[in-house]
Amino acid sequence: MSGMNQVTDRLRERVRELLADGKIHTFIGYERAWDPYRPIPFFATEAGEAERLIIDELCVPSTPKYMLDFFGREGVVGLLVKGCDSLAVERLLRDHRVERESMYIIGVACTGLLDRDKVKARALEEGWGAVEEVRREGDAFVLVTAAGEKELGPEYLMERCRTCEVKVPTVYDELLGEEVAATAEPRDFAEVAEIEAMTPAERRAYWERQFSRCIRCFACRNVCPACNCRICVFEERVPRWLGRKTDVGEQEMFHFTRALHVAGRCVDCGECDRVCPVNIPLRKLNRKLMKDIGELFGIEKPFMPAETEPLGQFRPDDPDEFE
Amino acid sequence: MKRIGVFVCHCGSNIAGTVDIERVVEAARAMPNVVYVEDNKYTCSEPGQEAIKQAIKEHNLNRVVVAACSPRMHETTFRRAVAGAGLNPYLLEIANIREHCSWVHPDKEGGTPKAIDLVRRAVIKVAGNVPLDRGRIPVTKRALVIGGGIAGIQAALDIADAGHEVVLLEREPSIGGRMAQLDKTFPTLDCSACILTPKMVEAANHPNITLMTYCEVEKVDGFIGNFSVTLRKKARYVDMDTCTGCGICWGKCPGKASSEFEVGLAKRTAIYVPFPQAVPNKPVIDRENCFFFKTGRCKICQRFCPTGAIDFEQEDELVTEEFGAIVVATGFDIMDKDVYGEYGYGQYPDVITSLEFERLVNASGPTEGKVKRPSDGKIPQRVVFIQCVGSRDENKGVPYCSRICCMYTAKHAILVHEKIPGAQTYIFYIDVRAGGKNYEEFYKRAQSEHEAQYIRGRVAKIYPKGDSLVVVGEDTLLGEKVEIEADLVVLATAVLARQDAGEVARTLGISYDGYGFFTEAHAKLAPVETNTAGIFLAGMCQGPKDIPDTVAQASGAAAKVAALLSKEVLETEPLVAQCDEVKCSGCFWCKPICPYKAIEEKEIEERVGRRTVKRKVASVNTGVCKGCGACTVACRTGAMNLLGYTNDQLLSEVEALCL
Amino acid sequence: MMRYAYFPGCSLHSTAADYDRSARAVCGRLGIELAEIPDWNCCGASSAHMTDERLALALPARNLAAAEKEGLDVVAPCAACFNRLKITWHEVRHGEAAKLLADLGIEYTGRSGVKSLLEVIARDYGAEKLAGQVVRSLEGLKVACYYGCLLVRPQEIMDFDDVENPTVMDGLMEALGAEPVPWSHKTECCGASLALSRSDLVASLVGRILAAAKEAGADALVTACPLCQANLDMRQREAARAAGEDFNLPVYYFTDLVGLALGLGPAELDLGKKMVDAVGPLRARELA
Amino acid sequence: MSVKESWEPKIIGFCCNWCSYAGADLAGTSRMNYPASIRVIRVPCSGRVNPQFIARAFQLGADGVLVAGCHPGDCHYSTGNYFTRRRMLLLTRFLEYLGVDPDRFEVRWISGSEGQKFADTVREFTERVRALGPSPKKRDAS
Amino acid sequence: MLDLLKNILVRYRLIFLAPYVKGVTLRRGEGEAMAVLNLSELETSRRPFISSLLEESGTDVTECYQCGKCSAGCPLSHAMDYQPHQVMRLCQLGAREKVLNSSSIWLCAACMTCSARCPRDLDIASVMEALRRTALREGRRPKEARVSLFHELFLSSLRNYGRIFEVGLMGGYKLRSGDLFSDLELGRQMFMKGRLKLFPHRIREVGEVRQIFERIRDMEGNG
Repeated sequence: MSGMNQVTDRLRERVRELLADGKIHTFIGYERAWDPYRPIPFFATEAGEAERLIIDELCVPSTPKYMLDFFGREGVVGLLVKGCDSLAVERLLRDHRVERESMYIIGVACTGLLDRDKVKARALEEGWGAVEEVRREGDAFVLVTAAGEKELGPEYLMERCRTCEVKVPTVYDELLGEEVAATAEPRDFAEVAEIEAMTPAERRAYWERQFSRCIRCFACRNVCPACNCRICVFEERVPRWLGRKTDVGEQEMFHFTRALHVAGRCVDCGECDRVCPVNIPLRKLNRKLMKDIGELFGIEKPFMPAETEPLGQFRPDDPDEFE
Repeated sequence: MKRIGVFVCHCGSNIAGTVDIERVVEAARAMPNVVYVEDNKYTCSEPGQEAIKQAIKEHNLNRVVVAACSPRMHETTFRRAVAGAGLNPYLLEIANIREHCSWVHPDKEGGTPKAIDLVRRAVIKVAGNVPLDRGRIPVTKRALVIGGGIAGIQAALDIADAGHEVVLLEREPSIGGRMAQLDKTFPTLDCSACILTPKMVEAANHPNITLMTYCEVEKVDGFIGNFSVTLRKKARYVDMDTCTGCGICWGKCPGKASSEFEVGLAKRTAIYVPFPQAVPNKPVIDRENCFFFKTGRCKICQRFCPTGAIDFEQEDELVTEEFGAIVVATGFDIMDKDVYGEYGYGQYPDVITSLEFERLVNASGPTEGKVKRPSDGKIPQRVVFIQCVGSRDENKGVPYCSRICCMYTAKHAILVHEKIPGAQTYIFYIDVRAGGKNYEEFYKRAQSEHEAQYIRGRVAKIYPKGDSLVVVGEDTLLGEKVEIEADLVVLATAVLARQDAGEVARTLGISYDGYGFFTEAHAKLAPVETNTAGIFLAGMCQGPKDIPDTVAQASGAAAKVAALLSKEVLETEPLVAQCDEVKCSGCFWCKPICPYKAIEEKEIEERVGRRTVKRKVASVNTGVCKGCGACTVACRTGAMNLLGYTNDQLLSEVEALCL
Repeated sequence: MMRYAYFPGCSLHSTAADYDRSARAVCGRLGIELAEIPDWNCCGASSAHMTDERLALALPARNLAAAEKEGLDVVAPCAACFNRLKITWHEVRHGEAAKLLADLGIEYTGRSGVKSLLEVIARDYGAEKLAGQVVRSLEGLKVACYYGCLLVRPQEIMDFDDVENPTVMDGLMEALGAEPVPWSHKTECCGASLALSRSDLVASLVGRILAAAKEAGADALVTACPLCQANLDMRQREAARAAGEDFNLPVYYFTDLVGLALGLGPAELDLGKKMVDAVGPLRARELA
Repeated sequence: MSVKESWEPKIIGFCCNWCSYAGADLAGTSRMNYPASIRVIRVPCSGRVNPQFIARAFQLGADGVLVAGCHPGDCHYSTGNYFTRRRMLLLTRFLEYLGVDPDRFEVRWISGSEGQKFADTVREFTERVRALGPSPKKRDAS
Repeated sequence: MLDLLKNILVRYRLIFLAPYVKGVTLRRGEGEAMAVLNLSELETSRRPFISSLLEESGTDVTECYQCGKCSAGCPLSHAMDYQPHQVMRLCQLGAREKVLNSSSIWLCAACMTCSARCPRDLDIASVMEALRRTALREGRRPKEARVSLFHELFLSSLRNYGRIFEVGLMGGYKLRSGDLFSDLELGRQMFMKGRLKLFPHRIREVGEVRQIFERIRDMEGNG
């Protein structure tokens, strides 16, 4: 396995061309910014800027949702898309929030991203200084840092990447890097089962502990590709879906509502989990619903955007446990 | 500024007996926006209603709550009362403190607080009520009937008699359908043609009916009251106006093909009328078998046609017409006998289907009504009938019962016995289903007077022996295998939905079941409606049924259409879904959930910065929406809302009750 | 060069040795190599099948395992064996048999498939190709092709041919120049499994089939199963007695007629072992 | 005084207009007694019941929530309750997952002729809820 | 017809019944038909019986609607005491005794014609199979002793030699069944034609075959 950085040059070259011949007016990728361990989205608008683009296992944030900001703008936006991102793209397409024609997608085969917090922690601890390059050698990651080459084992892989089944994007105009077979650990729902095993009281206590931390910063909503409404219900005074005061009850209501709004549409990208500043295990909410949808309605890959969402259809012989 | 009046009803002692009215009244006074409260013995009574009108005027109330019996009882009554006082009738809410309270909670202590809660719920809700008006959509006073069989003809006649214009569409060259192929009809044994042809002629001559034969539906747009339908007039190559139907052409035509009407038991010419009593009695040319179209030479018909009606240049023609309602009466198909290997895969000429038999006994049929068997024209002395061939057969056919076979097989047995002296009939059956007026009696006649030998059991095999067929079956009542050496075997093959039922349904936007039969809106309460408002069903296309039932259903559909077309405009139910276009993101997840296809995609323009951009939003066709509210739950944004039951109202009701 | 693991089955080593002969002879001519499964055992036939499900799977499996080691598909001339073997294959591939075999320590994964000799010759080798090899056309010989139960049923497992009116053998016979008559009893059961224990019943079944064949104007019957052949051939006299009409219809194995057409002689095909004279009629037609 | 002593369970019921609400009416016209715990909100179809209404009720301290609609297949709007069924299958599990005691949430198919069933449902449901005690939210509140 | 009755009487060794029984009732054998079938008594055993059949044959007998196509197509139904559809009926009613003691389950030639033609797509043949096995498991004396005897001998021959020694099998069968003289002529002819092999062939690894028998017996032992 070779890392994504392999394709950096090709990527820059292509973006330069695309911008130069005006095929696209903007390209959304990543650049290494003030925190080299946390590359940020970069919007290249001129051929010259292509040089600033990078792609490696530290380029985590999902970018397709930025497409919404280009609503109504003519011309095509270029997009760098990893496997997980491609599902986000499909989500937006199924929800009719973007048009395929308005995107030029450069896909990149990905073998799993690094847990940036873990890496950063280690780097600080051992004083690695800035990181210039990330390579992949076999199962290991090699970081070229100010303090020389550092090797990191697979334990630094992001949790969500371990079970990833879409290492190659499902939608793209051109694909960089050799396709990698999706060798995923089986997608079990261990973390969900854990909670299911608790007593009602324990569960209640558990979630209250989590929700009480919520500061309603809406980061989860903002990053979520399935949260793509033009006007979010949480921005409204009428109807009062949610009370204004910030107590556990309202926080719970907030997360309950969000979970159900994305139920059957969540692509399990795990971004909500990643961006939550108070570390609420939001993915456990979505994955619970995902698990049940799969089991109840016999949907094999509930995280894959489908033609009709599972709650927008039915079978007369659906399970019926209600008397 | 909301000014709510609350009217608490004693309903004699029905409510007052177990609910402390005093306390309810007191509590009501304290509720938000309530400016007036009174209680009456009987609010629904004349004085009671008067009191409401009075109060509205005196205290200029703009919202009313009646705490009384179930809204399913008197909602309309009180709406009328409120309207009577010049208030919009939808500014009323009812608190059901009788059925849901006083009658079920005998103790005042339990009942009274609940009654108060229920009143509060209504008060809070009514505050959110807004004036609603019934939408009005114009009605095109024309009906389209698709299918010119007995169902279509009957429906067309009834609608026409009600004084509305009807277009009767038939894809074959003549109307008449299956019934025209039948000989006699059970249980009266009167001849099918004798009762059908008059109706065919009547339909043709009716001033309100336009016959369009050899036509098919291409496309259907619009909705109830306002359908616009594109029709394909297939090229007949015969000019309908100049042709007199003299018949010379088909007398001369050298082209031959097997006759659809005679189910392949006879030949017809390439230019032909399907059958002698055809309506219209004017021919068409079938391209496949016409020498001219095949070889470029011939044109004999044209040469001999006295009126020069033959026109080889003719082409299909598309016309679009407007209709207010549509009746679908596209009929059925018959299952092929070739499915059954054990019955010879249709290789044995003397194993025929019931429909073929109808033609064999029919006086105008290929044998002039003499029952001669296909192989050698011999008059069969021993005829075996097998029921449920394909019906009730999950292995090779369909699981359902075809409903007509028991009766027509009895009929066939009687006919054989009447036409062939000394002939013996055997009938293999599983159950004889004779549920119908005079049906059981008819069955009995077949058994006793006409000596039909009924054998309960299925046939496992038919094989030839000499010039007869050995039928091997089981007599389950005896528990013994039986064999019959038959001269003719008649298979009652299953009734099937039309092969192209699926396409037709998709074109019309109606639903159909696993077998291809069109589904009615409600099995019991809306048997002739479809889920698409303005489209109705008649006859076999909705499921197997006999002629009496078909005609009854056709008249039922016609009555529905007549009622619809008798209106100048349709008043639509105001409690319908409504889309807030600003909020709507256009994801359209609401669309698949709507059972009435009432949600359409609408393009709107919108300013973004300096530019105006187009985007799609959901829009509810209030003519079609029935107000179930399913779409509102599919809408995360809350852009979809249900008038009268808005998200805001329901949420505040919850709050009111949880206080 | 076509190569198969050959499972003759018990009958072909005793009462139906003639079938074994003609089968081998024909395959030899056509260049179909038959590698007899080493130390094969009886498939259990209807007796195992009727009394013990597990036995009915385990016994055939032992043979299939042997063939799989060789990496060959199995061909069985006997319809009964074919049926048992194919069902075992199916249960391993699509059913739960795999576990049973594992418990019994039989290593068979279902990689090696199962075919009847009729399939191999009529389909794999091909009737057309065969037609090209014919040196002695069987023209004028009217045959009723009898398939019996086990070749075709259960259809979803055997998926061999139409269950009410199979035509593989008919096609093959046409290729040889013979005239297959359309008839009604192609797949009616002859009751072979009761041949010994209830011969009285079997006679009547055989009678019906023979009568139907005669009715259809056949000069002979053709089978692809030693049990059917034995039954129709040996019980013919009894059947005639019961039916009160004389049939004398020779009952051939399809390989016999293929062999003849390929120019093999009655001796090479061991035609002399039939109960109803099988050589005479051929001589009369100058086919032998 | 503490909530506990004076406490009577309060159950919010969502009833579809065509079946369950009619069923409740029938219970009334046939004078069947059942606990006064239930407060019914009338909706056109069980398909109109947004899970957020239910969550809201719990959040505001309802001791139990009942959703009642036509039997699957009998929906007045032909398919509405099929969607409800899917939604509710998911919701029951999700609420339980969030720590709401499953005995506090009920979904029932009650036809217009099943007055007895409505009464029985309320009776049994109330007893189950009573056994659980007041909604935890209420306890927090006091 | 009467002759046929006589034959059957003889075959079933039921002569002693002749005076009492007439026509069809006789076919029920052993006078069972005399007693009225009390359905209420069968209720307890019904469900377990039906589900055990479902378990073993994958076929739900309750789906049968008694059209009789199985019996009509069955090559041997005429010789059975209960016709195939009647066997299904007995199963539906849970009449274990009658059905497990019937001759039908032994006369079934497993030709599968019934299953191929059943309009309810039921696998009647496999129900018959399940019934046979149940009967054997319960150690019942099969009504068609000869048929089961044949199977028994067949399998023991298989067990001994790994293949079938037909002459031995036939001989053994004739001795044990007491049906000595039928087919003698046929046997002679076969011998003349060289269609009989007089000496058995034992396969090399006959041990393996026996092992299969042993192991399976053990399995049956512990379910």
